[in-house]
Amino acid sequence: TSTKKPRTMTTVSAMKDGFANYTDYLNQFNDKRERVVKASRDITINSKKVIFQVHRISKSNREEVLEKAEKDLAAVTSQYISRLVKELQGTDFWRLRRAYSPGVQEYIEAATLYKFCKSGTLLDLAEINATLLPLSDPSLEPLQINVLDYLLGLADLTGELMRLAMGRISEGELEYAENICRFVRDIYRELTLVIPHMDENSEMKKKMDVMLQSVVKIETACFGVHPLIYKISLRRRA
Amino acid sequence: TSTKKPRTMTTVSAMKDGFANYTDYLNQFNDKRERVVKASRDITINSKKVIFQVHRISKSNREEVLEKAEKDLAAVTSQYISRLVKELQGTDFWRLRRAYSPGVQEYIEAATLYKFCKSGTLLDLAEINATLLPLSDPSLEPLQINVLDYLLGLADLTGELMRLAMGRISEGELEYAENICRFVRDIYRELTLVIPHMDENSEMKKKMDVMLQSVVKIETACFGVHPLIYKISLRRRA
Amino acid sequence: YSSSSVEKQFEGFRSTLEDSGKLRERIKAVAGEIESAARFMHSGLLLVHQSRPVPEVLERAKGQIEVLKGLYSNLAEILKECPGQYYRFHGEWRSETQTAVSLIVLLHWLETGDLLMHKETEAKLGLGSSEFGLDIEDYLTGVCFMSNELPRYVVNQVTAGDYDCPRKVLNFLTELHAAFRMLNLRNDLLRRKFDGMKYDLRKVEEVYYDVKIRGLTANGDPGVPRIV
Amino acid sequence: YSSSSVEKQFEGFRSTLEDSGKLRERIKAVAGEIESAARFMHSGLLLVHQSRPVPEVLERAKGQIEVLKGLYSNLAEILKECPGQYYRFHGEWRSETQTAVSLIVLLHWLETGDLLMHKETEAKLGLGSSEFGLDIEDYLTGVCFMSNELPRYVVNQVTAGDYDCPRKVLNFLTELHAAFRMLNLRNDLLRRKFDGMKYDLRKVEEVYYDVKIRGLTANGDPGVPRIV
Amino acid sequence: YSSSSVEKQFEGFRSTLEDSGKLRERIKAVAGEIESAARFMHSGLLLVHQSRPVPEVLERAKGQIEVLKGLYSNLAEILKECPGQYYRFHGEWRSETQTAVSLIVLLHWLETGDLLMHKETEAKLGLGSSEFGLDIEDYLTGVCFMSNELPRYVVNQVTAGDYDCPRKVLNFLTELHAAFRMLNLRNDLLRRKFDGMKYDLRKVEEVYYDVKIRGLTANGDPGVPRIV
Amino acid sequence: YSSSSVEKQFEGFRSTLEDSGKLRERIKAVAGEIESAARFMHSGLLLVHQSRPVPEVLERAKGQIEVLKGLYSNLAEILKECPGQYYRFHGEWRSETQTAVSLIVLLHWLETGDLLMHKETEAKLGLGSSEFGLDIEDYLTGVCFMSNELPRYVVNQVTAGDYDCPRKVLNFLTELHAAFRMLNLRNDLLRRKFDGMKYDLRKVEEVYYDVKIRGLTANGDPGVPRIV
Amino acid sequence: YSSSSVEKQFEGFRSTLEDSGKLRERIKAVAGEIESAARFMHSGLLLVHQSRPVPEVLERAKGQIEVLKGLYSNLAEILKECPGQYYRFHGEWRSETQTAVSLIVLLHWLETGDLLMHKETEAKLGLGSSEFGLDIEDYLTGVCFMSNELPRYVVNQVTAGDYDCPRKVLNFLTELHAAFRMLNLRNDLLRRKFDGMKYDLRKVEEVYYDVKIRGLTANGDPGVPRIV
Amino acid sequence: YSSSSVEKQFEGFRSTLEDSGKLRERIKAVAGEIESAARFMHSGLLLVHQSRPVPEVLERAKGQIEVLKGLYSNLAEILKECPGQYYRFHGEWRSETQTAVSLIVLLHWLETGDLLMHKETEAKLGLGSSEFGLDIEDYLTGVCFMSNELPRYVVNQVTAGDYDCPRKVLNFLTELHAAFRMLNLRNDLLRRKFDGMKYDLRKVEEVYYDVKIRGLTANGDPGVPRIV
Ligand SMILES: [Mn+2]
Ligand SMILES: [Mn+2]
Repeated sequence: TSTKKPRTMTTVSAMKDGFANYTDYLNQFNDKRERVVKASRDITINSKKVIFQVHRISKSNREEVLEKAEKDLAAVTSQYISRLVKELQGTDFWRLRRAYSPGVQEYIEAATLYKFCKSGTLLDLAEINATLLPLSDPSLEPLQINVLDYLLGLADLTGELMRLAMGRISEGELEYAENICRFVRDIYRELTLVIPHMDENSEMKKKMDVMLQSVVKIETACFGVHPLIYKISLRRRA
Repeated sequence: TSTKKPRTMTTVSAMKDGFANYTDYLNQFNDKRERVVKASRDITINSKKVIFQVHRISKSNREEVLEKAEKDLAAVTSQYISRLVKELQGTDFWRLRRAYSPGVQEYIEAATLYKFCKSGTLLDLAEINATLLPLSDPSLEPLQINVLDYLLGLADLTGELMRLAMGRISEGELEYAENICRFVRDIYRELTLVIPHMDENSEMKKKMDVMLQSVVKIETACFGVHPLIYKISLRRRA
Repeated sequence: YSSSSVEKQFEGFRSTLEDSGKLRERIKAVAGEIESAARFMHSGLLLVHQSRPVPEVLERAKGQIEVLKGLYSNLAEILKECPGQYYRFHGEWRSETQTAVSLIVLLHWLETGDLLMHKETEAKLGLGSSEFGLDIEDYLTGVCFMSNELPRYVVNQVTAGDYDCPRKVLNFLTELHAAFRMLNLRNDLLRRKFDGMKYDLRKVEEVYYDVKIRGLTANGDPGVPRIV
Repeated sequence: YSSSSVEKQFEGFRSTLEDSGKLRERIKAVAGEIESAARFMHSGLLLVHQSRPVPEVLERAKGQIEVLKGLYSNLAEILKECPGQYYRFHGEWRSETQTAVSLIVLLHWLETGDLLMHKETEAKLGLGSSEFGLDIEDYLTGVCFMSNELPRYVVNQVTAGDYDCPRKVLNFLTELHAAFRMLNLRNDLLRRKFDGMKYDLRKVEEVYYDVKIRGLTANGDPGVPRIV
Repeated sequence: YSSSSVEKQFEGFRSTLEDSGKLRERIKAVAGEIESAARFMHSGLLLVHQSRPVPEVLERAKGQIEVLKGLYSNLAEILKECPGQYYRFHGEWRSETQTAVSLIVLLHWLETGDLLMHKETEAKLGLGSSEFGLDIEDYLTGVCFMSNELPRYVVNQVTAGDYDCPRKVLNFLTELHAAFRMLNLRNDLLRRKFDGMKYDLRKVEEVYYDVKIRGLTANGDPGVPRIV
Repeated sequence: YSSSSVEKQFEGFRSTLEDSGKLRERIKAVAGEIESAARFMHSGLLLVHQSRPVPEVLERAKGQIEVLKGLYSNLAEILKECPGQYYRFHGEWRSETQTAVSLIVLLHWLETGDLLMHKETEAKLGLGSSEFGLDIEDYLTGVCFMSNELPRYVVNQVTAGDYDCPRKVLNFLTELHAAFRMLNLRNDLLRRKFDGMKYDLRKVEEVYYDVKIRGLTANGDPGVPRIV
Repeated sequence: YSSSSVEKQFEGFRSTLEDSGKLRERIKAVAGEIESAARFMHSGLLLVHQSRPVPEVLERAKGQIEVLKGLYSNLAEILKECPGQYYRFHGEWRSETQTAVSLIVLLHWLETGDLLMHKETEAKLGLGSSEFGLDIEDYLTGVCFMSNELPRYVVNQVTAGDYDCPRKVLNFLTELHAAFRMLNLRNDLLRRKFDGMKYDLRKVEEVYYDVKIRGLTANGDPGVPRIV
Repeated sequence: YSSSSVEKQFEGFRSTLEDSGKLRERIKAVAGEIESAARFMHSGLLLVHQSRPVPEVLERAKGQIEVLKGLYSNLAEILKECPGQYYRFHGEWRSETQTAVSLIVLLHWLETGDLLMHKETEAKLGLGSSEFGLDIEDYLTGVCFMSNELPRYVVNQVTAGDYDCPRKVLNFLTELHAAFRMLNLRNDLLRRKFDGMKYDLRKVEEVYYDVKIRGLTANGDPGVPRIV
């Protein structure tokens, strides 16, 4: 037993040392994950506020509503997205994707919705990533939102566009609604072609089902007011 | 409308004719499936009876129990498996696999259990298939049980062997139990290597989990009686 | 009892199963291509909802049929290596084929207003040889999928000004639904899909009702007074 | 709003995603080989439950470690093509790696009675370069899997006449369990696996209890009177 | 302690259990036929949605009632063999009977505009003897199923130009709904089905609204000004 | 179309449904009392595990049988009001009865070492009239529950020094198990309960061998009468 | 170690638990009566959908408010016996209260066109003492339920010729929806119910446009006072 | 109809809801700390399974009680801000408290062999003021959790040579189980936990049996002859 004991002792201490290292490592990493989750939540909440703001739009207040939305969106970028940028270096960018993805998706949703209302176009991923460049430490690899999160955010955008279309129809802006309808159909069609190439696309598949419902809702709404409401809206304009 | 009507008329009748064909086809096929399912059920019930008969084994009645089991098994083959043979021609063999697979698996279970008790060996698929040859019409492709069903049946065999081992231990036949234990371990080990190559192996995966439990149960039972019961059994024999 | 004979037997099983595993991999690869071609075709056909000129849309979609035909011929070639095992591997191309069928049948309906029958569909896909045919239940499931597209189509056609479309689609769907009811379906996917056809029918009925009650029928059905 | 710019943008996405899809396919292929090598190794190691001479069993299993090493080097090679994306594809080799770790750690324990540490395991797999290492949680999960084998091992060793085995395993597992308790685990797979280790511990305690209460300890522990 | 008495007792149990097993099988077989006859009848009745001449449709459907009657007489015959066990096997024919009731009640409503009473339904099915009657909850559930068909019927009738139909159906459904509300239903299937009747009512109200607001009522209800 | 007849019919339904609702409530109330009496009896019988003098324990438990008898007579009384509906309400007292049976059968076994037969159990509960009997499957399930108590009883009796108990219980359980195997069981719960009986058997076997090894049998504890 | 103190403690627990059990039973009984009174009130209020003269309908429904008030006073009385435990038992009357609130708020709206405030609702139910108030989330959920009735009301009112109703309801609902949007809702049920309100809003909008298109507004039905 | 009053009301709701949301967050934070302290204490107490000197183990664990006390005082402080809402937020600290109770009761039992009473537990946690006490059901659930540790403890103590332990634990558990049986538990978590105690009892009985049958009892219980 005298030869055995020392060996066991060192083994035990090796095990203890090893696990002490693992503990430190996991603690640090979990803390970082927590910070990223928190940042993501803040991004979500504040992006939702931007979306909410955009939905306030009506024929009369377009300019001011969009101006405020733009300001709010810029604040999300500079205050919250920047926190993400600081945390995500090296392999963490992909490792922590689940932790920040919901926030980034909501941010994409807000940014693309604002852009569509402002200029009627689809905000490109490259444009978004360009706005993020100044946030990064120039000495490090800059943070760039990945295609997957962009596409997932875009899928959610459709729901917001549906709400927007309903609002426009209520106010008689049928052409606007029809423009949204075309836009949404195009996005849906393009996504059907991209989806098989996405990593783990079950989330996206669910979103596509919801999306098709949104498209059909917009189309049905356009059908519902056509051509009767249209005349009313003309009468109103007159 | 005069040009349109005739076209529609023919179309409708084409549709009707087509669906009449589809109906016939599906009805015939469903009937065949029903017959196969029924045959499978009969095979299951009667194979279970064979298994039950084998479990009646004890030190005193080995010969007669196995003799009866052999007869029962032969009856299953000639009366029920032969019905399958008649139905399964061409692509139906694979098409109706789900319909007959439970029965065939149970049959494999019964045949291999009987064989193990009789001679302590694993009944080979080739041997089984050889016994099926005389059942087929010589002008047609003979029915041969496929590897997948054989392996699935073998996986179930383990549960029966567990019961067998428990019975043997109760009667003090420890060596017999240990022989079963070795046999079952080998089958388990070999199956772990075959399983990734099996078609749709989720059913097999579930069976493997159950199987491991059976192996551990046999081992624990051997542990539980060792070495104490062993002495008793020696005393008894004396 | 001897371990080694067990080992030898299992050795044989392993090699047999490995061979069919490789076959399956090749089949999967072709099925993946079929899926991709069908998706491409679907994406093109979706344009019919956007009031794009139908003939142009159809022309582009038809090109994909040729691609599909080539892929099915590849599939048939592989299956020749394992005669009689069509249904062993059927699951690998089943849902892809149902989708392909639904698109081809939809395209044909858009062109002619008629239902493309099973044999015709088989022919379009270059199938129908004795060994590798189009499973009838796959064909029927494809037809059900096709019916799912119709309510949306009707809504969009009316919006685009074709007020006679609901009536035509309703006749077609009613007929199709009645034909399906003749089938003695088991409690499986096809049955569930067919049950879903009822909702398509109801939805088209409602659109037709909406159109009629608003007096929008093309030729001014005299029974319904036009208001507004 | 212009359709064509949307189309162009998506064209770009598609080609980017197709590229990483191809990479993933290559990774999957290697992961499949790792799984197969690990399974082979597992099958060999299972023989320790059958009272086969341990050194012989271990020797054969060790051969597989070299195979695994080669496969992980292939994996590392592929990942060099996409720096920083280790965790994007991690899921593809995760469970395979956990299994491999569990086997290597078990083998080492059977040889030495010691726990193979993370760095050592990494080294055995030829990993540890800055870009492609062994994820610590995968290592820990592997260790939990390894612990699952021990109750069965103890039972079979005692049956084979090694009455001192329960004590040794109990000491090892107790130590290991205590070390794990230091970790601050999230509510995930590792946590669940660790929770399962408690049952291994309890089971080994019970075997030890059974052995002791029957007076079967090797060196005749004086505190327990031997009966029978 | 006499073992043979235990054995004898279990021998008795075996034959008792086998007998009731066989009885159940026979009951199931008849229930299957009832289901099939009801499905056939349903298929025929569906034609009322297609503006086919109602009397002809009804005539064909009525034929099935005779078939059903025969089957229920078979069922009653079987149940005579086990007096007092109606509710032991009730689950076997329950849902089939609810469907059958819904069809017979619908047919009667189409013919007369009245609700077929429980006693009358029993009579149509040849039931009502003291031993084998129509369970009241099954009758009520069948009536709920029947109400589910009405919204679709109303929509199709309006499309076909019968603008008075919504009013009639609305009156009928309102009355029926009010009658159901008198019952104090337990929290079971029947309760859920009745809760669903509310949606039928709402849908019919909406159709009636559509018709009225467009001044489409048959006899030009003077209360609603027609505008163009 | 006479609305008053509909109203009248539903008026009738209301009172019928209310009546059967009240009946069910009354049955439930009695079932609750049965449950409570059985719980009380169980609680008393549990003392056999604590080496309390058996006769005293049994005497107290027997008192509860009279209570149960009274309650079943109440139940039978209620069911007389609705002849032929035994199985309609069977679910309300089913599991309570199974528990009661298990206790009465256990008590009888403790007293005599014999299985209480179905007819005898019926008699003890005052049942057995043609209208209200003890369902055979309920009896069998109760017997299975009773068997679940035996392993614990054996362990505690041996601890208390009754070394002949395992043999007696083993004989009893083996016989019972063999008798059950004759049955072709359909019912899920009963089947599962019977499957569980084999674990009871295993456990009792283990204790029997334990005791035998130690030569602890034979020396005839005089306090326990040897039966068989 | 004194067993009697344990026994004494559990004796105490038994009586405490029994007391709170009885309390809960009494609360449940009152909650059941509230449910029944609310159901009765609901049934009466439903007549507003059938063009019955509103004042008469409301008068009858108001009677039930008094009944509810009495029941809530009973509830408050019971809760006085266990100060501080309002939220312990809250689940027992929660959904009943939400229904009651929805009806009272609807009734008030039918009478005045205004939203009944939280404090006012509390007062109508005789609540509002410091100990027993109306939970805010229950009030809000009730308001959501009330909004669900409005689309149907609007449809039926228009059918009955009240063309000004859609405008009034639309104004009311829009305002209400905007007010709700100010809240940062956490609660799942309330959140879902609020989300549902937007469908009510959409439906009412549709009716409003329908009516407007046909120029059916303005001609001021004198029977309905214009509010706002 | 004054919209501003609605707005004002909802403004009030918003602030009320936000306030209670914040309160809940603060409570959750403290509950998290309680959970963490209890986990730490548990980890220390586990050492009793490893034959470490008990007094030392207990001393360290006792330190954590003080930490827990501090945390409960924080909780009480927060709840003072919302009098009468203890049960509104009870769910937030419920399971954490049950764990804490189980540990404190276990520690006390290890020290004294007695059950720590409810009032004493409350005192140890610094609770017991009229406003913030220890819920009785939480205490009882904690006691059940504590009982779950005992079988393992007994096994390990016997292995370590303490043959008197099973008897002591068995007496304690039997007493406790009997005391629990006096309670009339509702069908909830506590009931299920108590049902589980039966298995602890059975396991301890089996260990006691093992020890006795082998004549291992410390003071050589004369009733069991030692054999070799
Ligand atoms: Mn959104
Ligand atoms: Mn089996």
